[in-house]
Amino acid sequence: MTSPARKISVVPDLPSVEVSDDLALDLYYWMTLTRAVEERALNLYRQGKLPGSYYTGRGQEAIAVGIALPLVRGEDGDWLSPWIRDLGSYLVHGVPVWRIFAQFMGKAGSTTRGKDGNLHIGGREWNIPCQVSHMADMIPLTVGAALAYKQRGEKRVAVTSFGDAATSRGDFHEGLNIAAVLEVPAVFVAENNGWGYSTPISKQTKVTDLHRKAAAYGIPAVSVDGNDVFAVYAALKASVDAAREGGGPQFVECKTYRMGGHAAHDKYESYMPMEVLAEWSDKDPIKRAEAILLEEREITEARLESIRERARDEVRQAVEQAEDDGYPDAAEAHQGVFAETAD
Amino acid sequence: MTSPARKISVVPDLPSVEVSDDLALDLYYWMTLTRAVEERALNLYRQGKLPGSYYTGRGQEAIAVGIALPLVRGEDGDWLSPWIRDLGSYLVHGVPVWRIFAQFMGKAGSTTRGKDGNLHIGGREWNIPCQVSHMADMIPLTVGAALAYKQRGEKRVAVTSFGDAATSRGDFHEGLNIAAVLEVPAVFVAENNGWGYSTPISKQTKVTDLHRKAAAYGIPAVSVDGNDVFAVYAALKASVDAAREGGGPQFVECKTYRMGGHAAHDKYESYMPMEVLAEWSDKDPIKRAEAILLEEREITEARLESIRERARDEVRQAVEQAEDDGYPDAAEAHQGVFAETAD
Amino acid sequence: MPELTYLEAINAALHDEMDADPRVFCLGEDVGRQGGAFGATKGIQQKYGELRSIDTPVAEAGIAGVAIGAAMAGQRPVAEMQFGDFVSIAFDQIVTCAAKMHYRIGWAVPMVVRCPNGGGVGGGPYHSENVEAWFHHHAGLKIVCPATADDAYGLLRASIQDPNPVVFCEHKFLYRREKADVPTGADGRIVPLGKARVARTGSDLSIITYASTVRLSMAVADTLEAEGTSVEVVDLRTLVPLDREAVLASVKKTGKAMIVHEDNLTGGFGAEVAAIVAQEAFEYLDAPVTRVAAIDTPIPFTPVLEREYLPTEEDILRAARELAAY
Amino acid sequence: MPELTYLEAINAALHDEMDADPRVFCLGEDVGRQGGAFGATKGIQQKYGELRSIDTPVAEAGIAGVAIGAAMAGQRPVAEMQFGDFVSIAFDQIVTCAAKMHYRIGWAVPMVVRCPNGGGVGGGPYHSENVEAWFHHHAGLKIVCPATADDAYGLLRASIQDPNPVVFCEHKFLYRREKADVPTGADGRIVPLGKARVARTGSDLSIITYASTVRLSMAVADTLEAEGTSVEVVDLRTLVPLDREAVLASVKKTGKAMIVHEDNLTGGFGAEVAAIVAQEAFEYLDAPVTRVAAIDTPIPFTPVLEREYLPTEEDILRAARELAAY
Ligand SMILES: Cc1ncc(C[n+]2csc(CCOP(=O)(O)OP(=O)(O)O)c2C)c(N)n1
Ligand SMILES: Cc1ncc(C[n+]2csc(CCOP(=O)(O)OP(=O)(O)O)c2C)c(N)n1
Ligand SMILES: [Mg+2]
Ligand SMILES: [Mg+2]
Repeated sequence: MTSPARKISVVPDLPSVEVSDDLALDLYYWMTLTRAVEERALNLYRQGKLPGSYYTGRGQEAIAVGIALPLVRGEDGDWLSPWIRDLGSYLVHGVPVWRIFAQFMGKAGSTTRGKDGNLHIGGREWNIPCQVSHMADMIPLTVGAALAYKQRGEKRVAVTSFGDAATSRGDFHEGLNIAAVLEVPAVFVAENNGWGYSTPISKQTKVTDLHRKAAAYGIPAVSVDGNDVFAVYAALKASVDAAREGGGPQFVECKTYRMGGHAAHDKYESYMPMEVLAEWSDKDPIKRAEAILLEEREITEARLESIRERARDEVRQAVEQAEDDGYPDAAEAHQGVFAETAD
Repeated sequence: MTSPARKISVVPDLPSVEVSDDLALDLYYWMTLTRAVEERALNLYRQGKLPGSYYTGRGQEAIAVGIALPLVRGEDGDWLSPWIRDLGSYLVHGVPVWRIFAQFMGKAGSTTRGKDGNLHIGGREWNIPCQVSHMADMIPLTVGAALAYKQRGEKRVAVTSFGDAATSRGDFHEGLNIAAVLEVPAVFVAENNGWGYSTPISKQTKVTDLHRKAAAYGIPAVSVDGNDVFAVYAALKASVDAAREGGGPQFVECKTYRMGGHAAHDKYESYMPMEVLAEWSDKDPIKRAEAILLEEREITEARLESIRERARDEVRQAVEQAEDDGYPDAAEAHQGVFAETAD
Repeated sequence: MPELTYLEAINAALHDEMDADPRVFCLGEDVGRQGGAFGATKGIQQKYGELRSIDTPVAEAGIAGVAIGAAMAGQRPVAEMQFGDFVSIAFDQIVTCAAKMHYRIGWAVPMVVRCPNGGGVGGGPYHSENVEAWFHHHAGLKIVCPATADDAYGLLRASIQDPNPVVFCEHKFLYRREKADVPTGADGRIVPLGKARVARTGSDLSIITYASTVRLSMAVADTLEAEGTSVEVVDLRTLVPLDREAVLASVKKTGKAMIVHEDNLTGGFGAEVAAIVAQEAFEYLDAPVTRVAAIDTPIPFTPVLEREYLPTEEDILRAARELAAY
Repeated sequence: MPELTYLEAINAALHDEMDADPRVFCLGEDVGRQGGAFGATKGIQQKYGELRSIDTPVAEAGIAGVAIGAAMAGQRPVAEMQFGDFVSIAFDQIVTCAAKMHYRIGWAVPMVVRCPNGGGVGGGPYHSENVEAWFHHHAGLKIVCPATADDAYGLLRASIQDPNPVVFCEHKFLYRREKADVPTGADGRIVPLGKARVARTGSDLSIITYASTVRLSMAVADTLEAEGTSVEVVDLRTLVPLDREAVLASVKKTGKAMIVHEDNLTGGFGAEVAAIVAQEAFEYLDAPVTRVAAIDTPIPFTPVLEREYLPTEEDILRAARELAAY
């Protein structure tokens, strides 16, 4: 049924990686699910059903999914600390869809029991620490997790992703430098989408090829087309493998474009060039994957449609479950400042 | 009397710089004075006459002096924020010798009126901000001063120096990145002496050629022999000129070696390799300058001795004046938390 | 004279200071073309150009440090934190460099760090922090917390003119909710730092408060008035310098002190006010010194939890009734 | 049982915890071969190797962040700040990541940040800071301030065993001045967090204090005893969690409360204690709640100024006499 695995070689520096048709369809499924969740959530937000702000990673699904699929899931698996554009990473790494809707809605079933919102999703069961708003803060934490694995001799890796603007922060620098010196199994993924809120990358840094920044730490780095899910997957797989096998920290830059506002309320039309947006729209990662699956892999349209259908179903059920879920009790606000036990 | 100026070209990237015999002797004088002050202060410290800790820059005088001499002095001159190894920078940039001893002694004539110690020297009259202990914190401040000059269209530069270990700090990163993006006239001088306290540079960073770090910001960088005062001077002169003329921030790495403990109380013999120390002792910047002056420039030994004598005299007088100075009144502790006026 | 919101008053104060003094400039993330996340710096880049309205990289420590250096070099920077919460990243620069420079060498650091502060806007734990207590302990920093549109304007102008580093805590909840006829430009009124405002005179008990809880306290005073209790409301306006005289005068008059703020209870600024009252007005006190504040947790996101977290009008009313009845 | 200094007790506690739990490790600048700037981690790298005794780059935010991540991944990091002052750089990581993680997702962050704290050692403004008030306001952090060698040992062990982030403020002035026969190893005594110690019982007034001012307060109590005044000295040991019961019990007994700490007065932890006392023990108070603390300035360097800055035995004595006579 599936054709033989294909070797994907994104960059000469990395070994090539096999992507079977099953895996290719998996990548497609997760991207499709990610977009379906986000589209539905955006509707809910517009209906006033989601408190707080709403961020989407539309157009960056290849990165979100490609980062997470090479990783081992579960509490004893790999640490994954995704950026706010990476809903797909949370999904792939194990967070149930309905809990993500519950999170957006601030319901009791939220991974934070309503205490935090939007993509601040996490839980020990998935080995996803809950990101903080402060950009780049999660980088040193990820280095610390990788250190723990190295100290205990476990073959686990710790992965984190962040936007281009986060590379301006001191914690990016301190984290990467320490990771390099301690030679820990950490993988850093920079999502270069050209913007940090209303600020273009040219005002963020003079070195807009972010993988070049890794050289300052002696960390091997590659740059890939972030709208090509196979390329992202292959780069991550190779980097994660290298880190897992004792190769020390790795850096992957994914080049892409922010396909809209910083958040749903952002009037990006006033500052983003529409023609560039249109160009990137043609590079949509899901459309591109579809073309490859249909044309190069000779997967049938019917099969793709069944995958899309599955994703839509899951979203429907998840939204229902989240809507049925209650809000936390007010008493919850007082709980959990301190841990009773660490285990 | 003096032979014609010589062109010094340290690195192909920078224009060559003229160093007349007068200037060469000036460099020698300031290095000699720096060492004389430090030797005397170390004695005073050992006699228990200096409270707090005592740091020396022995062996790094070429850097301290070479940084400062290309700069314009005075309140309306160039901003200079030196590192604790750079006593010579303070001297060259205008701080009277006796006030430095008063500072070490915690006397009223200290540039901080006894409120801060050791190399935390500063004052508006010299355009020297008072450094803080927190390594790399002065880097963003220096960028801010450079920004002010640029905003007002003044042809002034802001210069700061720091040790190799300071490059691990987030403020190094944030400061350099902002300087590059804003294209301000700032010059960063990294003094690579191989150690940060007891930690060798190999445990500080994987990229021990510090000038390579500047590439991550798009800042032009050179690396020079930090024990060759002519090379340091030339590199700084060229960099400062470039910054002053609108070339944006510049980075200079000076390679040297820490010729002893982190501070006077540090038992460095337990961790520093004695044979390396001995090697570097042969590269002593003052001895090297002497050899060049005598052999290449054909300056007489008598002339050098008169310079050394002048330095010794100044130190003698300065110590006397500082010893005669009183301690601040206890009431001074309560003064100055807030400014009444900014001017 | 147009009615301005608290946020528009801030924008007007920035314009007026930029206009009056060429040394004043704004810097921060997205402050330029965008005018900031909230629009506080709207129109400034358009009017004063990119050199006086700088879109910086995302680097709060760097932003603060650059502001300090520029201030020392003779400029008057107004640095914006996109949200006050992120000033945690600039904490070191502010307490280490800005706060201690003048004490050490008598070199002034005239700068303002604007911190959009506070909860009640569904921002969750990282977009709702009240940051004044991160700094009020630290000698060398002024802390300003306006409660009204007038004060937002007048205190910001005073902060920019002040020769010291000022942490300016502007409350996001008030941005569009507080409004007043605020004279600007040549008619603009500077509100001096260090002077509290008796927002309402009363004789039975004193509520000492600032920022977002001033309006709640005023509402409570209305309610209690109807019940026959006369409440004095003192709006501190600036925490540092603190108008001790105003606080003590009020408490000595009423004999009952209640301190109210939105920030967490423990170690909040209210503790300091309570301590001062308990030491210096002890003989005048007819009742325990009472504090009403947020609970001691991070600020939860979902509305039902955020409401539980924040001190509400009902919380203040209940405590005030108890105190009045004591 | 050997007599140990406060510093040796810290070293012993680290050894004993490293020994008892393979998850415990030390990290920080020069903590390895060198054993730290003060020798607190002496012998640990030699005994447990480089992976459990990590010489880090100079990067306090990074050190804290790495410790947080390692803690979440199941280790028990003990991070050393070379001087407590430098924890200002790690402030964001500690309050943003460490303090709020468990509240948000119930994932514990069992780590200790050791901060060599305090003045009296000629360290000047950047090597003398008391950092507890940078953190005590922040929900989610425990704050520990030992005053004796016994407590340094027992509280450090408890801090390492605690499932929460702990800011451990060890006072440099006490490092070699406090000594006791401290049982270690199998005989070692854990001192639970959150329990104050009545260092001396008395009936006329209560001094509530911690860290370096405990010994000064004890000396004052001796002096006053001779004058016929009976002073109770409560050593808080941990500021968070605070042993409110112990504080209130003492004040209710004596009717007079004096809070003493070395840290700056305004917004220091003493303000919180005073506020609690003024609210909860009001009816028992016979006199103003009094605070004695450092003046509100940075910590000056030269001895004559540092002495003026610090609260001295004489300052405490004078205030205690006044309070006793009230
Ligand atoms: C330390 C910090 N400063 C400011 C912000 C506000 N903020 C949220 S996202 C953002 C821009 C992020 O840009 P980038 O890192 O490129 O990610 P992208 O949004 O493009 O995916 C900013 C400034 C923040 N979250 N953290
Ligand atoms: C932020 C910070 N952390 C720690 C210290 C303590 N400390 C003082 S000097 C020093 C090492 C400095 O090494 P380097 O930057 O290479 O300068 P060098 O001493 O070699 O001239 C350390 C760790 C400090 N001053 N600042
Ligand atoms: Mg971006
Ligand atoms: Mg060095």
